Amino acid sequence: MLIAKNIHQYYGGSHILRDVSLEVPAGQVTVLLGRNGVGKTTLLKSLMGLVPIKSGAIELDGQRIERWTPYQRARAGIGFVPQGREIFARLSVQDNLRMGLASQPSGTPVPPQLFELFPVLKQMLHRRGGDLSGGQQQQLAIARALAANPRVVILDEPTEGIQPNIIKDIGRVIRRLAREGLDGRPMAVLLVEQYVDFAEELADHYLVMERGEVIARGPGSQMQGVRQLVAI
Amino acid sequence: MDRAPDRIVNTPSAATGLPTRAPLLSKPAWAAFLFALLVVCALAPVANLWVPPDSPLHLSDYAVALVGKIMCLAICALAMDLIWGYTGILSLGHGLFFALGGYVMGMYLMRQIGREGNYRSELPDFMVFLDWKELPWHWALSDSFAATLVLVLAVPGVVAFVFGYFAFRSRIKGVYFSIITQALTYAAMLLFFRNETGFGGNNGFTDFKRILGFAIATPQTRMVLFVLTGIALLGFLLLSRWLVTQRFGRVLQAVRDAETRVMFSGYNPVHYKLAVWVISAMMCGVAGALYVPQVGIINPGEMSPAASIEIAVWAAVGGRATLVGPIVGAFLVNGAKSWLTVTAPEFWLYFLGALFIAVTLFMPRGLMGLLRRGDRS
Amino acid sequence: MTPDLLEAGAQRLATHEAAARHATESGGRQAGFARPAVPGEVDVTHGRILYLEDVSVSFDGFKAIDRLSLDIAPGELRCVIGPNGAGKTTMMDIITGKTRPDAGTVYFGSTIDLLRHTEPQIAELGIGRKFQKPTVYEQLTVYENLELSLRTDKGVAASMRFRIDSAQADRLAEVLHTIHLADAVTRQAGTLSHGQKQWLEIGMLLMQQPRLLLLDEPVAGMTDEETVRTAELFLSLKGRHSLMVVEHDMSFIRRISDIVTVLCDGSVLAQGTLDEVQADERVIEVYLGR
Amino acid sequence: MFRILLLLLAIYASSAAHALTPEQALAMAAGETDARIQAVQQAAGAADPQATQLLQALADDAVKVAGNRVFIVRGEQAVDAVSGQPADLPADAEDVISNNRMRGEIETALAGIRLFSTDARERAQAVRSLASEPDESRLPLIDKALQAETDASIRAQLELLRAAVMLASDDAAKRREAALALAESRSPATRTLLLERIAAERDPAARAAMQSALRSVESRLAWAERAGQVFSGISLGSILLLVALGLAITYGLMGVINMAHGELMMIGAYATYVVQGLFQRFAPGAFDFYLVAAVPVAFGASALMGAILERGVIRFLYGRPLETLLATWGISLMLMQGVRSVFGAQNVGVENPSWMSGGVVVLGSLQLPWNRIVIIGFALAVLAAVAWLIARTRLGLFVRGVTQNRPIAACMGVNTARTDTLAFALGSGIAGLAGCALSQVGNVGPDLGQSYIVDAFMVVVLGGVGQLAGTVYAALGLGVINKFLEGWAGAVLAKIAVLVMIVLVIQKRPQGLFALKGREA
Amino acid sequence: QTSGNTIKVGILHSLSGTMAISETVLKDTALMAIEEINAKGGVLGKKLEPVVVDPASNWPLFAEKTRQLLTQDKVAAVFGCWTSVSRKSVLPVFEELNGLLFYPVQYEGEELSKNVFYTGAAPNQQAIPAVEYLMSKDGGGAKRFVLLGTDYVYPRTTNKILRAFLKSKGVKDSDIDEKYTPFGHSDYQTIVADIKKFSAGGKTAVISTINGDSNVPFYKELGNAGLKAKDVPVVAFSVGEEELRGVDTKPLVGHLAAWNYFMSVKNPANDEFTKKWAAYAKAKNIAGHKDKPLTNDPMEATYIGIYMWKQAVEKAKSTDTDKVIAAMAGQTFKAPSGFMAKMDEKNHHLHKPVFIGEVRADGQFNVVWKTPGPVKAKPWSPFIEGNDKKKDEPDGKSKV
Ligand SMILES: Nc1ncnc2c1ncn2[C@@H]1O[C@H](COP(=O)(O)OP(=O)(O)OP(=O)(O)O)[C@@H](O)[C@H]1O
Ligand SMILES: Nc1ncnc2c1ncn2[C@@H]1O[C@H](COP(=O)(O)OP(=O)(O)OP(=O)(O)O)[C@@H](O)[C@H]1O
Ligand SMILES: NC(N)=O
Ligand SMILES: [Mg+2]
Ligand SMILES: [Mg+2]
Repeated sequence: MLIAKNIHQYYGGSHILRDVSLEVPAGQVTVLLGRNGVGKTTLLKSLMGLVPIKSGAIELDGQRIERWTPYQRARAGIGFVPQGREIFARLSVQDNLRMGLASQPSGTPVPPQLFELFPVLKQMLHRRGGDLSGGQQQQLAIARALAANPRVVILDEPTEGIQPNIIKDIGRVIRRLAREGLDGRPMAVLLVEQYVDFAEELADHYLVMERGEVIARGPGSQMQGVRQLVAI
Repeated sequence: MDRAPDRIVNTPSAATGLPTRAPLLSKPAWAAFLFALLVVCALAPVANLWVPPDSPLHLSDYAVALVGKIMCLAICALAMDLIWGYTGILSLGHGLFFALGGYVMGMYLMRQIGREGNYRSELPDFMVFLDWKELPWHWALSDSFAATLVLVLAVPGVVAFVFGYFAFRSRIKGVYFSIITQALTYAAMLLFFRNETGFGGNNGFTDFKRILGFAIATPQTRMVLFVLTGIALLGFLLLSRWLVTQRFGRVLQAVRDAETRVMFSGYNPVHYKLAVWVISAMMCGVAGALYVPQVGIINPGEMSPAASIEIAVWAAVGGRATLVGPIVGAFLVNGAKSWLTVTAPEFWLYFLGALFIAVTLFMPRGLMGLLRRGDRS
Repeated sequence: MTPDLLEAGAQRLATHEAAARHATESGGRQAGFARPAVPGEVDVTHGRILYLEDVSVSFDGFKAIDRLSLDIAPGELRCVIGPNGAGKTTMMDIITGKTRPDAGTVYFGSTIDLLRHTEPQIAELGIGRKFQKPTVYEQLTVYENLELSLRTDKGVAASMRFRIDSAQADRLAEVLHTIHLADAVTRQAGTLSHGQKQWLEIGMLLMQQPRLLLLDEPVAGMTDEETVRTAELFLSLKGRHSLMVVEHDMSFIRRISDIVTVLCDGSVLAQGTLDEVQADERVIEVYLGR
Repeated sequence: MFRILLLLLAIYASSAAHALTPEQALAMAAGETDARIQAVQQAAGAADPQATQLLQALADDAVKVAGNRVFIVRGEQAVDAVSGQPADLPADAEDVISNNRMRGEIETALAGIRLFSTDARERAQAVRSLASEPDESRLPLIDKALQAETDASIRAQLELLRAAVMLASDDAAKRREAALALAESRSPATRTLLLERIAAERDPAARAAMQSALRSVESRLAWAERAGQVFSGISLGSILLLVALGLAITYGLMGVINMAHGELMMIGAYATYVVQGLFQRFAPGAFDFYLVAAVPVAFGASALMGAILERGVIRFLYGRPLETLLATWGISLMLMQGVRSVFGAQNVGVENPSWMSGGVVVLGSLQLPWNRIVIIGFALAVLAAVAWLIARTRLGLFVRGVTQNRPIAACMGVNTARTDTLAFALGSGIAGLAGCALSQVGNVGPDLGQSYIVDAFMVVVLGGVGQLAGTVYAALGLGVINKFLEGWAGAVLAKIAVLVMIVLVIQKRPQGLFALKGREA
Repeated sequence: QTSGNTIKVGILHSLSGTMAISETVLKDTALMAIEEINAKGGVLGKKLEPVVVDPASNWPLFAEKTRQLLTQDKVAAVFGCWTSVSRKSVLPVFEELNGLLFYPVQYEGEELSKNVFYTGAAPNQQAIPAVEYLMSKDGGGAKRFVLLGTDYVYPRTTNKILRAFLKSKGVKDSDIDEKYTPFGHSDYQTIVADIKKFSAGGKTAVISTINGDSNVPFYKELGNAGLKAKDVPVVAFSVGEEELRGVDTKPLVGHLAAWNYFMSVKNPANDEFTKKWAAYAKAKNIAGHKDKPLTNDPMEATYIGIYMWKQAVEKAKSTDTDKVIAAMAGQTFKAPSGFMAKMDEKNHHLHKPVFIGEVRADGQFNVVWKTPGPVKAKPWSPFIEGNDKKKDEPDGKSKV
C-alpha cells in the first residue's frame, strides 16, 4: 500500500536517512524501532512530506507521491500522529477533531467510535486542546488522525505519556484498525515505538533503524533479537 | 567595520573535549576594530581638516556630518540588537530613549545660546514667547555640562527602568510589550508636542550656537563630535560584544528561547531583561545626545512610532543577534536614504521598500547572514 | 579513572548512604531543638523535604487538584502514577510556582513556604524540574544549555563575571557523558531528536544539583535500554537528592520505586509499594487495566 | 449716484406692490451689501413668484449681471430674471457674489415666503430658518402663518417662534407668558435668547418665569449633550473597530505583523474614489448610489492586493513573524508612493452621497450626522460577518488551525497555501471596507493608512491577539473613553491619557483584555 | 556657484511623508517657473538647473539636504520648506554657509534672517485683516471667538497675536475659547459639539489654524453637524484650493479663508498663471493636477520668489549670495494676485494684498473683501510684547 524506496535525506550537511526502503501493507501493522536520534521521526516526516527527500521514491497504491504536498498526501488517505502530540493548543477539542476532518467534505461528522475509544475526549469536548493533560493530548492526537478514516496511518510513538490501561486499548484498536479500519476496509499501519513489548504484541512486520539505515527487518513473530539491536 | 564572529563557543578544546570560551574578539576582528578606530580618530580628521578640498582624499564637511549622524543611528541599531536580537524583546519605543538623550543635550545647548536668541533673554526663545518668566523646574540642571552628561544616561535609564520594571514584572511579553512601548513613545511624543510641557513643542530645540563655549558650527567642533561619536559607537560595540560573550549574554538568549526554563534554572528573567533593557536605553540616550549637536535640531518627531520602527528595520536589515549587522544595516539604510532622496527623489521609496522586501525574502538573517551562511540552520 | 567508573562508584556509595539514611526519620540528621535556622538552608529536621497539605486548584470550575496532601522525605525517590489528567503535572506546577493553588499549603523543608516564592527563587532554593514536554534552549548549543544550568550565583552581576572553573568543567564533562551527548556538545539543541532532548533536559537538572528533582515522564520516548540507564541514574541520585518521578512506564517504575503514590482526580487514591498499589482494585480499575 | 437713484426707484416700485422690476432685480443683485439687503427685504414682502425665483437663484449663487440686466443661470441655460424668458448671456456677464450676511438675509426672506408653501416640509424648514433670529418685525407674518397652519408639529414650532419674539414684548405679562411657553423648547438658540432677556428683564415675575424656562431648557440641552458624547464615543469606536477588524485577521489570527494594513485601507478608499469618479462621469443620475457599488469594489481591490502580497511575499515569511514587520513596512512604503505617483500626493475628494450628508436631529438640539450613523451600522454588519466567518465556517477553523501549527494542519489535509491566501485576502478586503468607510469621514490621501495603523494595532493588542470579542470591546471602550476624556481635558491630553491607560491595562492583563487563561498562554 | 553653462538652484520640498500632500505641488511650480525662465534664455545667459531633493517630511533631513545642496551641489539659491519647524531646522545651515532660501508659506513671523526671503504672509498680512473682517458688519459682527488650531508654533503664535489684538478691540477673555488638537487629529466630533455649545452664547466665529490632514475631517464634521457659515463662520489660514480638493464643499459654502492670492481672482496675470499651470500639469502629467489643475497661495509665492530672485541676480550680475541679497531689496513683480508684489527694502518680506474669500460650492473662493493695495509685512508683530524694540531688518546684513 505505502512503499518507500531508497530514500535519502539530509539536514544541512548531515546525512540523516541513508537508502531507506520499506513497505507498509494494508491490513497489517508495520513497526519501526530504533534508538533515539537514528532518524525514525525524520523518515515518517519524509513519508508525510513535511521534510523534502533528496532522492528515492514514495508510492501510495502504486502512485508516486514524493512530490506531493502534505495536504495532498493527507487527502490521498494518509493519517499522521506526530511525535510530541502537536495538537492545536488554542482550539477546542472539538475543533481539533474537525481539523482532522479537513481532508473530508465539509459536514462529515466525527466518527462516534472515537469517543468510545477515548471517552475523556467526549467529556472535554469544549476545553482548549492546550489545557489538556499530556496523555489526554496524546489521545486527542490519535483520535484526530483517525477522524478522517485514513487508508494508511502513521503513528510516531503514540503511547508516549498515556496511562497503561489506555495503552492496552490503543493496542487493541491499532490491531483492529489494521484488520478492518473504521468502516470494514483494512488499513495500513506504520508505527514507531520505543516500547518493545508493546511493539512485539502488535507487529506483523518490524524494521530496526540505526544511524539512518534499516539494519534489520522481518516478520513480527521473529522479534526476539530486536531488543539487543535497539540497545547500544 | 569589523566582522566579529557571532559564535560564542565554537572550538572544542583539546584537553577536556569541551568548547572554550570565544575571545572578546578574534584576531582579525581586533585588527578590523583597531583599523576602524584609526579611521575615526586619525584618518577622518586629517582628511577633513588638513587635506585640501580639491584633493581626491579630502573628506567633505557634508560627508562628516552625514557619517556622524549615521553613526549615532547605528548606536541605536546596536542597542536594538541587544534587546531584540539577543533577548527577543522587540521594542517599538527606542526612539523615545534616543529623543530623551537628545532633549537633555538640547536643553544644555539651548542654555548655551545665552542672550543671543531672538528675544535677547536668558530664557530660551520659546519660553519668552509663552510668557514664562523663569525656567521651569525641569530645566534646573540644564546649564551644567557635567549634569547634562549624567542626565543623558540617567533620564533614559530611569524611564526605562521604571517602565521595564513594571512591564517585566507583569510578564508582559511579545507583541504586548512591543505595543506598549509604542504607546509609551507615542504618548511621550504628544506630550512633548504640547507647548505647555516646556520643551519647545513641535519646533523642539534648534539654532544652537555653542557647546562648552566652542562655536558649534565650525569644522573643528564638528570633527570633535564626529570623533566622539565614532569612539562611542566602537566602544558600545565592544561593550555589547563583551556582554553577549559573558554568561549574561547566554542567559539573554535563553530568555529569548525558553523563558520558563530560565526561571526553573534559577535565573530571574526580570532582572536580566531589565538590565539589558536599561543598558540599551542608555545607549540610545548617548546616541541622541551626540546626534543633536551634529544635526542641529531635536523635536518630538524623533518619538514618533515610525521612527522607532525604523530602528528595528535597520537591525533586521543588517541581521539580528550579530552586533555588527545592525550597524551595517543602519549605514546601508540611512546611506541609501540620503543618496536616493537626491538621485531619485520621486522613486526612492520604491527602492527602499524593495530593499526591505528583498532582505527579508532572500536574506532571512540579514546582510550578515550572507557572510555566515550555513552557520546555523 | 573514567567517568563510567566514577559513576559506578558513586552509585554504590550512594545506595549505601541512602539505605543508612532511610533508617532515620530525619534523613540522617538529628532531630532537635535550638538548631540555628540558616536562611535559605532547607530545614529537614522534621524528616520532610516536601510537604503539601489540602492543596486545591481549579480551572474554570474544573477541579484539577482536589485537597491533595502528600509529603516526601529527604533522599527519597517517590514515584507518582495516575491516569491521564489526574493532576500530576499540575501538582508539579504548584510546587515550582508556575500555578498558584486556590487553597492549601506547600512547604519545602519545614520552614520554607513555597507559595511565597517566585519560580526562580524556588529553583534557587533547590528544586529542579524536568517538564513533560522536553524544554531546552533551542538556539543554544548543548554545551551552553548545560553551562547555563550550573549551580552558581544566578544574579545579573555575577553572570557578567562568570568564568567556568576546572571543577565545574569536569562536572560538565561528566554530565555530558552521562547523557550521551558528548559528541553533540556544539550541536544546537533545537536540532536534537526528541529522546536526545529528554536527556539534555535531565542533564541540565543534574548540573543544577537541586535538593529535590521533579521529573515529569522522564523516559517518555526513550528506548528500553535507555530507560534502564535512566533508572540507574536516578537510583544513583537517590539519597543525595530527593526525587519525585511521574511515569506511566510500569517497568521503569518497578526498577526504581520504593513508595508509589497513585493520584486520581486531583487527590491521592492509593500509596504504598508498587506491588501493593498494583494489587489495589481501584488502581487497576482507573489506571492499570486488566 | 446712479445706483442710489436706482435704489430709490426700486423702493418706490416695490411699495407699489408691482411685479419684479428690472431696477429691483438689479438692486438685489448688485451694489453695496446694505442696499442689496434692503432690496431683498422689499422683494420678500411682495412675495411675487419672479422675485422668489430670483431670491432662490441668489441663494444658489446662480445669478449673473451684465450691465443693467440680471440673469439667472442654471446649467447652460440663462433666463432673464425679470421676464423669466430665456436669454443669451452676454460674454461680459459677471457672477453675483453674496457674502454670508447677504446669504442669511436671502434665506430669511425665502423662509418668510415659504412659510405659506403648500409643502409641509418646506414650511417646517422655513420655521427653523426663522427661529435662528427672532425678530419683532416678523410678528404679523408669524401670526398669519399660525392662522393658516394645520400641521400640529409645525404649529408647535411656530408657537415657540412666536413666544421667542414675544419675549421682547413691551407687556411684562406677555413676556411672562412667552417665557412659560419657551420652557418647552429644545433649542440652544432659546437658551441664548433667554440669557439675553434675563439680563435685561426688570419685571420680577417675568424674570422668574424666564429663569425657570432657562433651567428646563438647559437640563434638556445637558441631556442632549451627554447623549451626543456617547454617540461620538460609539462612532469613534466603530471606526476603530472597522480599522482593527481586518488586522484582527491578518495579525490576530495569522500572526502577520502587517504594517501595510493602513495602506490596504488606503487602497479601499481610493477604490471608492475611483468608483465615485466613474459614477460622476457615466451615471451622474445614480450618483447617490455610488457608495453601494464602492463597497464591493473596495473590498475586491484590497482583497486582490492582499492576495498578491500574500502570494508574492508574505507566504515566505510564515513562522518568522518579526520579519513580516520588515517586509510589510517595505510594502507600505511602496504602496504609498505608488498612490502618490498615480493619484498625486494631494488628497482626493470623496463626497458623501446626499443621503449621507447632514444629520438627523434628535432631542431638539443634537444633530447626529448620517455618515456616522451609517458607519456605525456598517461596522456592526462587517463585525457580524467576520464573527460568523471565523467562528462558524471551515475557513475560519482552518485559518486558526493553520496559524497555530502550519505543518500539522497540512498533514490533516488543509491546503495551507490556499487558506493563507484566502485569509489574508479576507483581512485585506476588510481593510478595504474600512477604507471605504473612512473616505466618508476623513481624508483620502496617500497618508490615510499611516494615521490609523498605530490605533489599529493598539486595539487588536489591547483586546487580546486572536480574540475577536476583545477587539470589539477594546475598540468601543477606547472610543467612548477617549471622547469622554476629550470633552473634559482636550484632545491632546485625552489621547495621552488613553495611551497611558493602555499601558496600565496591559500591566494588569499582560495578554490583553480577553486573554483566555490557560496552560499554553 | 555657477558651473559651466548652468546655474544650479535647489528645490527642497517634501515629496514623501506627511507634508508631501502640500509640498509636492510647490516643487512642480518651481520646476515650471524654471522651465519658463530657461525657455526665455535663462539667467545671465545661463540655463537654470534645478536640483530636486526629497527631505521626506523629516526635519533633520531638511538640514542635511540643505548642507548637501549648498556644499555638494553648490546651488545659488534654494526654494523650499513649508512648515516652520523645517525652516527653523535649515536656518542655521543657511546662515553658516551663507546660502539663500526662499520660503513661500504664510507663517507666524517672529523671525528675520538675512539668508531668507519670506514670500508668504506674515500675521498682519493674513490673520489680523481676517479677524477685522469677521468683526465687521459684513463679516457677521462676531463677538465671540473660537481659536482652533493644530498644536504647534504657527497656530500658537498666531493665536497669541490674535488674542492680544482681540483684547485691544475690547473682546473679553471669556469670549475667547482657545483649543488645540494634535497633528493628524481626525475626529472632530467633540470639538464641533463644543463650538456649537460655545456659539450659543452669542455671535461666534471660528478662527482655524488647523493645518494639514486634519482639515478634511474637521470640515466634514462641521458640514454634517449642521453648523452653517451664516451661523458660525469659520475663517481658516491654512486652507486653500488644494486643501479643499479633498472635501465636499457644498455644506461649507460661506466659510472663509484669508490669503494673499486666490485662484479665482480675475486679472490678466492670474489668467496667464493658471493657464500656464494647467498646460504644464497636463504636459508633465502631474497626477491630480492634469485633470483638475488648481493653484493656490503658496504656489503663487513660490512663483514670485523665483522670478524675484532671477531679477535680483540679473541686477547684481552675479549669483553671489550677498550681492543678490542686496539686489533683492525693492524688487517688484506683477504677481498673479493682480497686484505688484514688492520685496521690502529692508525686512525680506513681500508687500502683498490681503484677500478674504468665501468657499464656493465648486471648491473655489469668492473674494468678499480685499485690501486696497499691497500691505507691508510686520514680521515682528506689534501685538507681542517687546517686539517694538526689534529692528525691521535682519542682523548682519549691513556687513555686506
Ligand atoms: N531540524 C533538524 N536539523 C538538523 N538535524 C536534525 C533536525 N531534526 C532532527 N535532526 C537530527 O536528525 C537525527 C534524527 O532525528 P529524528 O528526530 O528522526 O530521530 P528519532 O529516531 O525520531 O529519535 P527519537 O527516538 O529520539 O525521537 C537526530 O540526530 C537529530 O539530532
Ligand atoms: N489551565 C487549565 N485549564 C483547564 N483545565 C486544565 C488546565 N490545566 C490543567 N487542566 C486539567 O486538569 C487536569 C489535570 O491535568 P494534568 O496535566 O495535571 O494531568 P496529569 O496528571 O499530568 O496527566 P498526564 O499523565 O496525562 O500528563 C486535566 O484534566 C487537564 O485537562
Ligand atoms: N508656517 C506654517 N504654516 O507652518
Ligand atoms: Mg522521533
Ligand atoms: Mg502530565
